Amino acid sequence: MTRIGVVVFPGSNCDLDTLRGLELAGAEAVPLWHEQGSLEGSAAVVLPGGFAYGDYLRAGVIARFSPVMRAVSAFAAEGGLVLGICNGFQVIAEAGLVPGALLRNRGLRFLGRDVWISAEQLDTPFTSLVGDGRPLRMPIAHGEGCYFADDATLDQLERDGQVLFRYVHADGTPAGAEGDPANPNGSLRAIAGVRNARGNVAGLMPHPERASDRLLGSDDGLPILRSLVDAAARAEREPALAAVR
Amino acid sequence: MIAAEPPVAPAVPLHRALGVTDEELDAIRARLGRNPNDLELAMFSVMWSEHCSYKSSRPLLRTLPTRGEGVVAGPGENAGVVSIGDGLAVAFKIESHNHPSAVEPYQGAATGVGGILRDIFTMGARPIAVLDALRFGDPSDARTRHLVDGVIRGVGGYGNCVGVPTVGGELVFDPSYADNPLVNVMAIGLLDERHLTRAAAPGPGNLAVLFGSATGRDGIGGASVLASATFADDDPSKRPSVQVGDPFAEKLLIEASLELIQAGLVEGLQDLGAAGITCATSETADRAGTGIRVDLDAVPRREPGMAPFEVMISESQERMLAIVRPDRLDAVAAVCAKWNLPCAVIGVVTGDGDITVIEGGLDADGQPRPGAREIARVPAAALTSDAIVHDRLAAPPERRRLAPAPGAPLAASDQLPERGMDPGAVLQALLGSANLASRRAVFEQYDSTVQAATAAGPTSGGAAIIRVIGTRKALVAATDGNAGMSAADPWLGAAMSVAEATRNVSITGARPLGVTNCLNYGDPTKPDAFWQLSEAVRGLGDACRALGLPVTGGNVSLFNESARGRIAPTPQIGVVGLLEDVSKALRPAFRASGDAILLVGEAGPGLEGSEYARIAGVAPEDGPPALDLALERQLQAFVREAAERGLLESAQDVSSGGFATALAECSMWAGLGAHVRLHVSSSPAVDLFGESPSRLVVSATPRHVPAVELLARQHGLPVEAIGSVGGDRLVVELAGAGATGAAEERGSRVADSLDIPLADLQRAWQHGLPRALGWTELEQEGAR
Amino acid sequence: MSSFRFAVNVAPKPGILDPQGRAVEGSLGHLGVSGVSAVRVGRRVELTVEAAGEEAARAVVERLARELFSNPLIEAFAVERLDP
Amino acid sequence: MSSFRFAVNVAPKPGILDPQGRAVEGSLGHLGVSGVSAVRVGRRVELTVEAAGEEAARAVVERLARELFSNPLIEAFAVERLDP
Ligand SMILES: Nc1ncnc2c1ncn2[C@@H]1O[C@H](COP(=O)(O)OP(=O)(O)O)[C@@H](O)[C@H]1O
Ligand SMILES: [Mg+2]
Repeated sequence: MTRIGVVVFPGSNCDLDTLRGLELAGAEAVPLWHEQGSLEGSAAVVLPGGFAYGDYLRAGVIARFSPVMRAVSAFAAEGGLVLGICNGFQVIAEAGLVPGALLRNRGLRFLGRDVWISAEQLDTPFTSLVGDGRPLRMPIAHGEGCYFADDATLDQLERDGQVLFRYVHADGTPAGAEGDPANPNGSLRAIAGVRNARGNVAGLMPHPERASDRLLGSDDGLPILRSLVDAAARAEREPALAAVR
Repeated sequence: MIAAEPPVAPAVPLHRALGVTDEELDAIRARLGRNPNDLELAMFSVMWSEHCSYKSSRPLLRTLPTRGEGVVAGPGENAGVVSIGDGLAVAFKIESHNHPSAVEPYQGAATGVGGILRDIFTMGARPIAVLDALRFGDPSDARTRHLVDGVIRGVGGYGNCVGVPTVGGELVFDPSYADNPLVNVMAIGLLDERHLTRAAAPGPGNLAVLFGSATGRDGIGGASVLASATFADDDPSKRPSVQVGDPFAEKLLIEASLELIQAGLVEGLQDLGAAGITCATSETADRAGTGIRVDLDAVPRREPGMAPFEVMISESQERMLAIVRPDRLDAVAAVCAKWNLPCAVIGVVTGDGDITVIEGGLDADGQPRPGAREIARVPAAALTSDAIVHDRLAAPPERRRLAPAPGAPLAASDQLPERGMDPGAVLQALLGSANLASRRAVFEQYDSTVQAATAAGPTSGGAAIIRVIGTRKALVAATDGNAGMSAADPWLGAAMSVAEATRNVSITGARPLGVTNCLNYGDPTKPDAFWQLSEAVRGLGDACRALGLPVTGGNVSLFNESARGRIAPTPQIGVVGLLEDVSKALRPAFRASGDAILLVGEAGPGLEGSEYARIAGVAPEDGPPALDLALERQLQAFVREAAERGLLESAQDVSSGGFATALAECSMWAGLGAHVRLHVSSSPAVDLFGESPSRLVVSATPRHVPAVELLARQHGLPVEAIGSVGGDRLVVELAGAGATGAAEERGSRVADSLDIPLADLQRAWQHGLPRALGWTELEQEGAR
Repeated sequence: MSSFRFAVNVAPKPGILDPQGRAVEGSLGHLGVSGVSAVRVGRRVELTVEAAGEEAARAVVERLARELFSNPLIEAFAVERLDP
Repeated sequence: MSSFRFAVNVAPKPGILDPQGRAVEGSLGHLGVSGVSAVRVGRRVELTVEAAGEEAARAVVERLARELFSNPLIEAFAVERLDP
């Protein structure tokens, strides 16, 4: 079975959920303690949600300096697959592994609700199994999820296919900018998830692991986790192809 | 007496300044056989507060039923624990943080969440859910808005960060809470029964280890000042220093505590809450029949220059006391180090039954070092189980009906349906009112889905359903408190609250396991306030006995009064139930067009205490509705059996806002209209909006209707198929003798009915709360 | 009327727990930094006030600092005049 | 070694969304305050550094300000020396 590591920072609170979600997606999921320098042979790494170090100062910033992040950065630099979910996205953004920053929600309140997102790119290690681009329903739960980058960066992200997920309405039409409840945090260009230029590191604010079980309301998140497991398995078999598109 | 005092009051004696009465001082002297010194007096003052000793309520609470199937820990422990099979058990408890929240709403609510979570994981349980029951004054008042905003941010700020989903609660507005909001928080945890841990300090020679945050001057005197003084006095110098919560530290504390317990490294574990080290050491020692010698100098401090009494009673948050065998100390220290939590040996368990406080240090054998001083020695029992008990006087108010009807009438009473107003408009007004409108604007500020086990959270209305990961089971939780009925009749209010909370659990198909409760009442030294409390406890006990449920724990919050008066008596009931198969869970929302709608149970007279009465006013001779506990038991048994047999598509109970509100909620949650014909027995207002209990609105596929009817009759319940799901309107045709007058008075010649587009109701319901609170940015969102 | 720019510095009162400051101190080891202590994390609000004179402007800032920017139970503030 | 106390002021860069600043401006009406503009809400971190001299201490603070206290993408910082 393909081994996927889930980083546990002090204050991570979706680590167990993410481990379980990855197991449902067919992986052998192992926790990676923040003090450790090794990824224990993981074929991909997930940074889960939560409030690493209380999210004090700025979400994700203190966690970025954890020893495990040196290993994660090195892994990413070699083309290793890395996915940041919610707080994990904030951590990799702070660490500069993906472009942009996550600001406080425009409404200045924490928001926990179901949203709709759609995958913009369907041939990536994070989306290959999500199907036809129909809207996916899953929860968000964050206070700092407003995606920000300057205009030039945003244009470049769009051009190069680095916008991975966007908030949409239930019928799939794109969410507007500020003020449209379908774009819950006021993210620029309704961006819910991005990837780096090389395509092996991605982050998103919604929680696919919380939408991995019909009995919890939605299993739309499972294909995202399955895509990652599938890509990790391929990367394991063909290291040379590691994670490129 | 007071007039005889000289104009310039002499210095108040220390004991009175600390809130200890002369009678209590005598009782302290009797237990010590001497005068207490100042430190000892401070320790008594915090431990003999109502909050820690239940000195007024203990005789009442003793009357409650506490035994029941599967109960493994009951009242007296940090939380009740009930077995759920498969070697698992659930721990749950509700507690108040009213007075701290009135002083500083954000931190008061945040530390309230932190405190109740510690009660849960102290038992060895992982916290899996929080519910918050909140009560405030008039939502249009600026001070209320400040409190609401702060409390909700505080609950979310703490719960979201520690990663425990807030899955439900209550939010009620009533002018009686203006100066004295209520913040009651319930927490639920799941444990392996083998890990059940007691808050006891057995084994002389074992070490008392304090871990978590350092001790500062937080909430000094909080236990006595905050929990036993009224708020009339706004002198800032009397304000205790505010306790600040650190949810990140709490998260580490949860993980470290559970790791210690799972590794079998601790003999006992106790959280530090009110009265700090004094409480934790005396309670653990008293439970084990031991004593603890406290090494004051060993307590890690946040600030220099703290006096011994400050260290002993500080309420600094996020601390735990573990009782540890000396040979396991290194292993305990290693776990604390892993979670980056300071830990220190602050004492040793002794066989003498006393809490002694030593200044100058203990040696390796736990004996005072040469030159060390004993600065306090108090029997642990005198601080806890042998604390003073007061026999308070209970007397009903002279005229019962004088109990304040909560809320001022908002509409003239000639707008009642029976006087000719359109019942649809009344329903729309009710659904848009602050107490009945959608709570979305509140619960969306909470993370209700973390831990990925929330099968039904606040979005779908009704009780919360939480999966037990790794099994087919789910836990179902609800909290309800009926202050309106309590104001009219405190026995009834408490019994109705138990009926409603258990009913909310039963209508999912779950079997209620036990009851926890938080009793929010006034000053127990006033006979009418104490009467309200004692009637409430009687109602709580009667209802639990009738429904066959144990009370597994709870909390009492007294002195909820201000210069402007006393709060409406508020019995907040928390219930946890077990659903054997989560896929069979019933929800309140209708499921499909064409399904039949059935009404189970019958409306009885009495509008007092209802939301309808709040907006329309009621005739002074009207009373509250009656509660038949035997019928309630049958009703709940019926719905559980119907759910188990798969006969129902949805189930909702009739509570706040009456039948019409229940029906509208089933429709609004589903986005499906309904058309029913309601037999009106006395008046349209009673049948549509009255809150007489023990009624259900259920839906079933047409082929199951006969079976549902048969089952209801077998349980001795009135049942009637009243219509069907579908369309985009809510239509209630009023039939029978009671209905005619209304139509005639309105000058209508057709049969009278409530008839309104569902979209109109939805709009009123979605906008109501943000509008009432002036949350304009969220009001727009309500338009979704 | 003239314009005046101010800053209001808000910090946790001495003795009040500062979880953020503590978390920062706890993380310095990972950054390889030592010798740093007494970290307090607060807020800073900068604003421009139109008023007849500096005194009047400062009075507005003081009021906002007290009522809006700080929580007097747990925070202390200081007003600072900035160059325009 | 001596002790030096510093403050680091962090503010959103001009042009960056500052919903907090906007919320403050929006609430001024309720308070009956007018003439206030250009509100920016930022952070302020105060800390004590042990070092051989002020230059060395300041270097530590600058590094923390750059790497920890601020995010260069969205924030600017200024270091201020405080009296001990
Ligand atoms: N303060 C609150 N926090 C979280 N959830 C809440 C709060 N108040 C109400 N809710 C949730 O909103 C839903 C509707 O509330 P309510 O009408 O009181 O439910 P019910 O009548 O079914 O008990 C419920 O699921 C309830 O748990
Ligand atoms: Mg209710």
